[in-house]
Amino acid sequence: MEEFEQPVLSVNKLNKLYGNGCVNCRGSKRNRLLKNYCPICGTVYACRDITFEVHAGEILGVVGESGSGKSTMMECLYFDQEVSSGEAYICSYKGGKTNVFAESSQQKRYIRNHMMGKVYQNPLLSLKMNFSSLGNIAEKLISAGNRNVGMMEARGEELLEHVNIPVYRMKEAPKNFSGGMQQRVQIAKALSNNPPLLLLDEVTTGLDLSVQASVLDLIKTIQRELKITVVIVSHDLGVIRMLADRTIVMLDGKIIEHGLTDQILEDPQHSYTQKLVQSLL
Amino acid sequence: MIRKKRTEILIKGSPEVSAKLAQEILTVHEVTTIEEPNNSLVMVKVRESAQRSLFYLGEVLITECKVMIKGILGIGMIKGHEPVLAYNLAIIDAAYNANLPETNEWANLLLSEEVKIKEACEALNNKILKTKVNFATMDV
Amino acid sequence: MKLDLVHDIQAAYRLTLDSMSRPGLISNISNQADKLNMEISCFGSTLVLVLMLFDTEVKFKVCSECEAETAKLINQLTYAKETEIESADYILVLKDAKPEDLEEVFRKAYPGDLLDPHKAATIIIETDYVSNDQNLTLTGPGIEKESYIDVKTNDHWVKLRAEKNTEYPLGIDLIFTDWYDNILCLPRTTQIAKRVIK
Amino acid sequence: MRIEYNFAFFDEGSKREIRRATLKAIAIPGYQVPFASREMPIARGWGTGGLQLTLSLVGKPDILKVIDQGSDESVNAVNIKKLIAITTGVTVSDETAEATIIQSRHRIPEVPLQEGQILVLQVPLPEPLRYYEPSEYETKKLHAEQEYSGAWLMLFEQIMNYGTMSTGADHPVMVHGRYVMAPSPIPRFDNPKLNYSQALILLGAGREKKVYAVPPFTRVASLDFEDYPFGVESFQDKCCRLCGAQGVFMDEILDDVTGEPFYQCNDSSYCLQNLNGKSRG
Amino acid sequence: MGYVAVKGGTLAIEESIKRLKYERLKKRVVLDCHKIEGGMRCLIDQVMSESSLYNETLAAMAIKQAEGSPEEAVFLMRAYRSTLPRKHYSRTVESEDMLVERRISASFKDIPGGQILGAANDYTHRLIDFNLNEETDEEAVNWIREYALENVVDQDKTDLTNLPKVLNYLREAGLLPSCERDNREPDDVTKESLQFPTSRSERLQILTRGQTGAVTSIGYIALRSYGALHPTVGELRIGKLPLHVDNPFNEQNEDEDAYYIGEIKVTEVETLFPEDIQKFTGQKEIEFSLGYGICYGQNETKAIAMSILDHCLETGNPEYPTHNEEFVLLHIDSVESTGFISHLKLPHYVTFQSKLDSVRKSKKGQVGQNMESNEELNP
Repeated sequence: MEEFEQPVLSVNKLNKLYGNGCVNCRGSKRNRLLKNYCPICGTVYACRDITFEVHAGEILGVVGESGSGKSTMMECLYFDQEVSSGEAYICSYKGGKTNVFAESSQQKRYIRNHMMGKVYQNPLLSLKMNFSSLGNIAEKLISAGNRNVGMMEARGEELLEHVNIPVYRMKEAPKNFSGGMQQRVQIAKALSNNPPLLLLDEVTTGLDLSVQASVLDLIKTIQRELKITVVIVSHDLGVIRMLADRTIVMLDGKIIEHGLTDQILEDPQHSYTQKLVQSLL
Repeated sequence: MIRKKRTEILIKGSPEVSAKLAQEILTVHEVTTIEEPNNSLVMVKVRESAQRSLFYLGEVLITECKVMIKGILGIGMIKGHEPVLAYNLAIIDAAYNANLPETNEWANLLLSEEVKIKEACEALNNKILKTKVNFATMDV
Repeated sequence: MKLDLVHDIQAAYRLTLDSMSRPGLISNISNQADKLNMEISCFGSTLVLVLMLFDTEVKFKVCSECEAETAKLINQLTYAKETEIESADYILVLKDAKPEDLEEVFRKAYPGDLLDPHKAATIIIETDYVSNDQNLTLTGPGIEKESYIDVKTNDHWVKLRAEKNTEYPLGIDLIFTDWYDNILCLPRTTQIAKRVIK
Repeated sequence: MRIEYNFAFFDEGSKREIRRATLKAIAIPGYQVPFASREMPIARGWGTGGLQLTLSLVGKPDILKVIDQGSDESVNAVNIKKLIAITTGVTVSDETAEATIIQSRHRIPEVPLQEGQILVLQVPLPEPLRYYEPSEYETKKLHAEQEYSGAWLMLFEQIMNYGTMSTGADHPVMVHGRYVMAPSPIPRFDNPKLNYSQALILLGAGREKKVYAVPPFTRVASLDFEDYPFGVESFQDKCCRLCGAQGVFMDEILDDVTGEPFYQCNDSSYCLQNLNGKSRG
Repeated sequence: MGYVAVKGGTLAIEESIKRLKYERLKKRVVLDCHKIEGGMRCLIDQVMSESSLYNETLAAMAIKQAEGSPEEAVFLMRAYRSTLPRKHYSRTVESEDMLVERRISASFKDIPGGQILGAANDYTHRLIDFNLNEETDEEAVNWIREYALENVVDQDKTDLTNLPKVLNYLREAGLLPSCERDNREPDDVTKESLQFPTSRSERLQILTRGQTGAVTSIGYIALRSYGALHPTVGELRIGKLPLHVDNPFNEQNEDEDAYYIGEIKVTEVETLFPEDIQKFTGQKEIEFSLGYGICYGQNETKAIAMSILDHCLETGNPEYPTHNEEFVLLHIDSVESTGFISHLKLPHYVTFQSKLDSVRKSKKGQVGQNMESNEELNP
């Protein structure tokens, strides 16, 4: 394979389990379990052999019901959680030749700060509620090595304006903001250092429909402008349809279907996906 | 007599007993002091009853002394600052460790001291038991 | 004269502290080591370090032909407990240890973790002779520009150390002793380069 | 009962523990090594961390200097000096150049430190990230992962709010490019003296049970921004009313009679030395 | 003739210490340490407990020197403790071996062995006894003699060294989860500084050496508002525990070969907390969980409050500060809290001058212009 064709992110057999497993479910037997837990020992297999690639400039959608393991997968990718086993390679880190899951917490933090951005469903997880909104953007820029106040201030204002935060409120702390505003600050923060890889986890869940639409528009515009690579997780196929080039469908911790979004919408193979698509119509 | 029992009798009993026994040894044998009576700490390890695990309650000041008789070591250890008692206890301990003939004669003396300790203890217990709330009488 | 456990140890500690904070600075602790009136199988300087640093809280490992008796003596003197290389706070590699032993020590010694890098092992290595001959060039904290050392041993400690100390702040710290009771310290921050002779 | 005190107060076991911690602190510059921290005959918060370090260092040939807020004769300095002198019998001195151990609270002396000297700084709050993150466990993790955006964020917020970095004393520094460290509440004026110091600098926090170190010739940089460089307190155009010195840290004192402020060297021994130099010259 | 350094500080300190001595002696009487030891039992117990060092004589001397201030006395004891080597650990003390002097249960009226009031303030009316003003040593001697001679009618045969525990009764009845002995070696906060999350042994050790007032207050907070607990004292015991130290030269550590070194008085409390337990079936059951408190000497409120906090920290509900181990454990030590509070008396001239400079700069608003350049040297 040629160097330039290397995927931005490639994930190989990511597993995340809670519990120690038993004779019934250990090793590859996990894939024979009907559901994502072992009825004998109670071990939960939140992610089972998740394998996929994301290429430059692409938006990959991950859809599935709650409990399907998609958010756990995102947490593993952002190093919020330790994987139980598996590998991931990021092309901008050590030439994409090093399994980032095996790196030290110090290195993981570096990768996260310099090469990733993440928007959570719950803004509390990424925003410092007592610092100003501008400061929150600056924090992400600082973590990626920026040391210029003027530049950070300008960049922060630009981004916050982009997500419709009025200038006079930029020095206010997000704790005073509404949910939708907090979410927009969070998006601005995640985008601030033009991360090669952006992870979006249920970013519109819990927002008003009109706000949802504007947030999705925003993501789409920014993605086109900056050509960043995005993995977006949602239980809402509508969101995925609007944004994703390719889509993964997850159920019980496993990938059950994987293909171009249009293809999946038009010709779903798995019965679960079929149900999902039908509900969209 | 085993160490646990004899040290308890010597410490709870009258200090005259340990002084007398130590003196007996000192008049006959050569006693070398290895470690002068000195203060140090003992950390108290207790078992709590909620989860039956162990933890450290705190420290207790003790006096410790080491002596040697005929090349055999004896230790005196006692709570508090008690240099004389620690020294006497160390001599008695060394005497037992070295199996000196004198120790064979001591059992009776120690046992009678134990009786005295028990009597004193019972008198105290009776006083305490008088503070017991007697629900039975209320039923009558 | 007998080693004074308060004042001689204090003096030796200050010299060790000097050497640790100025890598390449060789300190001599023979004044203290000579006062040891004991039959021992290690250098006097090594034993002075042991008396300076070991107590009931410390776990150690000895690599030597006479490992058992040395370990027992150290335990009796300091109440420190012997353990495996992986869990030792201090590892003593005595003069008679084989190069393979040192290799094993470097491979297995605990380099600390990111939360507690201070829990990393310190390795005390006995050598024939340490000097400031210009064989190796040192740079890093504690060194103004460069300092130079030479350590007479028959192993590849420089390579082994470099392999171990790849991700700062993790890493092991070294103290070398020699026949003349010199000590030389190399904390994990010190960079070592082989001096190229022009 | 009557019992004699030990040389340097501690029993040898206590010294040994501090010595082990100190050697590790030197091996990892700027990293806060936890230690047991014994109770001292002076109160926690009154310099017990520094005192414990000094007692673990001091030997008969040492010459000791103790200063508090720049003054050898401050009551607290006198008190600590007295305790060390009583339990060791070492010589005490006011003269910076002849001291082998200098214990100080909130100042680095004006006379440059030399090889062969050890500066011991008393630290009340060793955690530079405490304001940003209250939990000890969390700050430990931030240090582990070299995640210091919070430290710069605090400064960024100050600039946003006040137009300048508003740190007084205890302006955080980066040591050997790895650990962000609280330099103890020395004025910003003294921060540059930490960089490439000739002398070994040890810092002790008794109540918080940490020791840390800046070895000689170690890079220590005050945190700042490209467009908001670190600046020391300015005493431009001011000179000491007693000795006429300039370019040193000064106390601002109100004249009892006129009510006008005047300036005087904060480092009393330096001032005295100047005065004596003049009267001889 | 050169200038001479001012020695103002040294002189002022000497005079200040004299002044302190004057305050202690100004009524021209001195307290006899034996009298303190005799008559200030509760203060001595409190000081020993908070200083984590058991010795009545030393505590009495500390109290005299501190003119009765417990925080100052604890401080003296703790500092003194730093000078002593710890040579031994006791064999594990099992509280079943207590020689009980007082024992009550709030859970059961008729516990086996009975409710024994012992010496307690609970039923004294808190009326100041003006007779104490004239009490003499002679009266004391007489009273003791008479008390000893008082007839002991209808002798109770209860064995005070072997009283059954209320807890064991509940365990046998299946109302408490049974548990095995956990013989893991405890951690010691005096040897290694505390790291979070803490172990149970570290928590108990810090609680038992906590300042009485602080432990009580935080315990009260947990009871009244932040945690809304409704505990019942299962059993409160005061009595003496025997201490044994293993023969250091016998590696087998045989019980019979140990040295008896004396006994210590402690207060021990087990508190019961009713709790909902969700069963696998989804059904809820109420079960009791436990809190444990123990401290040197007789100090019942502290021991009970400790048992409440033990339970809180075991539960660790993030909603309540009283359940947060950093919040509780880092703030209840007498020496640490009084030290840091009192350090505010120290001069802060330099820090204040430095802050003054920042304030002036922010007022000027001449950002980035009026600053001196970064003077750090480059290597």
